[in-house]
Amino acid sequence: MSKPVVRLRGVVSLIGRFPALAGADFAVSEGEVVLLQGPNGAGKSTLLRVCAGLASVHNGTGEVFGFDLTTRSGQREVRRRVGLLSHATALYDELTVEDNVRFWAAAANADVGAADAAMDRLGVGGRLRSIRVAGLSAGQRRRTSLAVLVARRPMLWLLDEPHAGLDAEGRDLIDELVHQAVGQGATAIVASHELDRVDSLATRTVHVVGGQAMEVRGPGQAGAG
Amino acid sequence: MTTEISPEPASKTTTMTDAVTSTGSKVTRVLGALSLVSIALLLAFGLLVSPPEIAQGDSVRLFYIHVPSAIVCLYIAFSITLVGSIIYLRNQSTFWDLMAGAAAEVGVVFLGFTLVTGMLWGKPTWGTYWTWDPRLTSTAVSFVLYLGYLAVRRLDMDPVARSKRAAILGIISFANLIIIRYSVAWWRSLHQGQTLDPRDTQLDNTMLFSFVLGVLALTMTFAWLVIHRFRIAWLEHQLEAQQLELAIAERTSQGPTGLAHGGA
Amino acid sequence: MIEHARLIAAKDLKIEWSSRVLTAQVIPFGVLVLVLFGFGIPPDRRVLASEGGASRSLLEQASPGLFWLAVLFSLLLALNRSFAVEAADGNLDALRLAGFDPAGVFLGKSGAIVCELLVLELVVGTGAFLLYGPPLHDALQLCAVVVTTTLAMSFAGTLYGALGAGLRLRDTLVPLLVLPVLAPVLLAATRATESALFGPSSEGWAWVGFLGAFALLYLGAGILSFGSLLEES
Amino acid sequence: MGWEYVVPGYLIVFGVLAIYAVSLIRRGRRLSEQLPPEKRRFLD
Repeated sequence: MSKPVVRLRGVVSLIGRFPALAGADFAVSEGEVVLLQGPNGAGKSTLLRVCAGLASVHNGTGEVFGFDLTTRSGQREVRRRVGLLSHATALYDELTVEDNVRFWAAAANADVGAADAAMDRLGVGGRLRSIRVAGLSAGQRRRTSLAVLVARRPMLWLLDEPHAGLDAEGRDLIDELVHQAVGQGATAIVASHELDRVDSLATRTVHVVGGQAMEVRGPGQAGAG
Repeated sequence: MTTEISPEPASKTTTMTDAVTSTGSKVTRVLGALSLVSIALLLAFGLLVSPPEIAQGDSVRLFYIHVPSAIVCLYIAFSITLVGSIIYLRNQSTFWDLMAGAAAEVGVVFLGFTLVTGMLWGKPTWGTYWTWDPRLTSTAVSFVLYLGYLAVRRLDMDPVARSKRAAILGIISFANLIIIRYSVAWWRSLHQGQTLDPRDTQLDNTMLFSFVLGVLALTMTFAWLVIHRFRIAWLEHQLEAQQLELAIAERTSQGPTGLAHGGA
Repeated sequence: MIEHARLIAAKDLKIEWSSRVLTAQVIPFGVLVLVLFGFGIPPDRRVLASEGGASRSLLEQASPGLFWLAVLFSLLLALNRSFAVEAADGNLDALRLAGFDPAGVFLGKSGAIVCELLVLELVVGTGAFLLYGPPLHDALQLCAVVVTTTLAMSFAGTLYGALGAGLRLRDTLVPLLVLPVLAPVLLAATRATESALFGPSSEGWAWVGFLGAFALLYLGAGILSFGSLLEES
Repeated sequence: MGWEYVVPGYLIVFGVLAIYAVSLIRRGRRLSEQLPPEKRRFLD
């Protein structure tokens, strides 16, 4: 019933000469919401970047949606299908919220309507639309960045500490968005320290420690399925 | 790059086995000896045996190193860099990546020789160290061009991405080399004739012999230098790979223990 | 590819338009360089023009080269700016994730640089005419020189700018790489402009051809190599 | 005529060559001491 989305086997990935991932085994099936947990520097962000086709696989094998992560063409295919919310918001300071969202949406072949709807959904429509990103608060930047993600309608959501810097309302909104996306057939991997929030959302928890991923079967959480 | 490693595991093995600890080998020792002999001969013939030229006097002796070093860097060194870069882009061969870099570095040294001896020759011949002679001018620009290539090779970034960027640069730099020489020559030919063309020099047999000797000596020296430079790069590469393996092992060992703490 | 190029170029120009770096900083810089050349080269010194025995001021004689030098220095600023925008805040990653065609990114970024340079050349060129006062022998040829040189500089500049993209040393590395490469372009543009200003035109067209060939070469090189340059960090 | 340019030219070229060669040899020695012998394959 559940198709594999991510399959990593013994993946080593480097940041410069540091093995941020040192032999990670990790698998995610369609429709799952996987919570990544672990101390700082454990390799959560790199794991997400590998799944996004951004960080290169130095050793081991990896597939996302059946595309080989060890080849450049495979990485390119993967990149098109995922949405990554990282610590950086990836917005052009000089452009307005509207310009930013429309630019990134157009790049992903999403139409203008989707961009506008996403901005409204994230609460950066209306008055904020025509404000330059440089003039936004950190929370508003994050919402704009999320609007880009929503507008792109990725099949795999990769969220790195999505709740950081958001107010309660924003956090609820994220949970709602992930829920909705998964309901429509997407898959999500969320790295977070805020267990209480994600626990309700996640179908499974994976510990990332020392550049490796370890399955954890928490209470009330069945495995993949 | 190489100084910060801990030498424990490696130095143990070297003290136990009595292996040679140098980048030399039979081939390079023979090559080195031949280079030294030919350099000695070049010094003897170039400076003592061969006569001064009629028009240029003794400054013709600079030619015996000026022209050969130009030949070595422009025709041999940067061609190796070009070929190495192409092969690397095709099949990610570490050998050719490092070879391209080694040849470029030694090539830049020889390009510097070309520049210096050219200027020293220009002073007595043209009355000035620098003239806008097409060869001299384009050599100076090419010198900076390949300094840029070497700068990219030294960048502190992901090694694979760096090698790729360097390879692309190695290819377009060669194209640039040709463009620069061609355009500068065209520019000069349109504007003013050269006062004294190096090619017009009258060479007798001893002078010709000295010149051939120069080509031989510098080519062999170049080969010796490139082989050693390549081996250093190869060792550095091996050392990095070894450090990386250590780092991965160390990181892996953190895994289960870390989990035991975190999961408890 | 063309659609992606259009998107990127429009985005870059919009950023320039809203930040006004080009109009408020780069163009004034170019004009300032022109003025400073006047300090370095005595404006009253006169030289004999080659034919007819009429004399020109040294600045007038040198104006083509000085103009293109000013443009070249301004190009470095524009390039730096163009890639600084992408380096900020994870945008390079976002560009990779967006699924852009690398050739499209190259065309878009260099296209934006072409537009910026043309605006800059219009202002700085007018300044050069006013400050140095050269004659104009062949306006059509001058246009051809400006267009081909702008293309050559932008394509080569964008390629080398991407080579430095995402690196801490970008500020110093890119000029070191770009300047020797553009030395022939500067040479050709200066000669061609000389014949467009002072005549005769015949020699200038040959240099225009050279500039066009250079631009084409770098257009091809950029399209082919941008994938490797941009997609790996 | 010209000796005052020839001699510095030869000195510079062969001096730099000697320094460069010696520095390469020393770098090679230092590096190879840090590696086990089986890793010192030179592909020649």
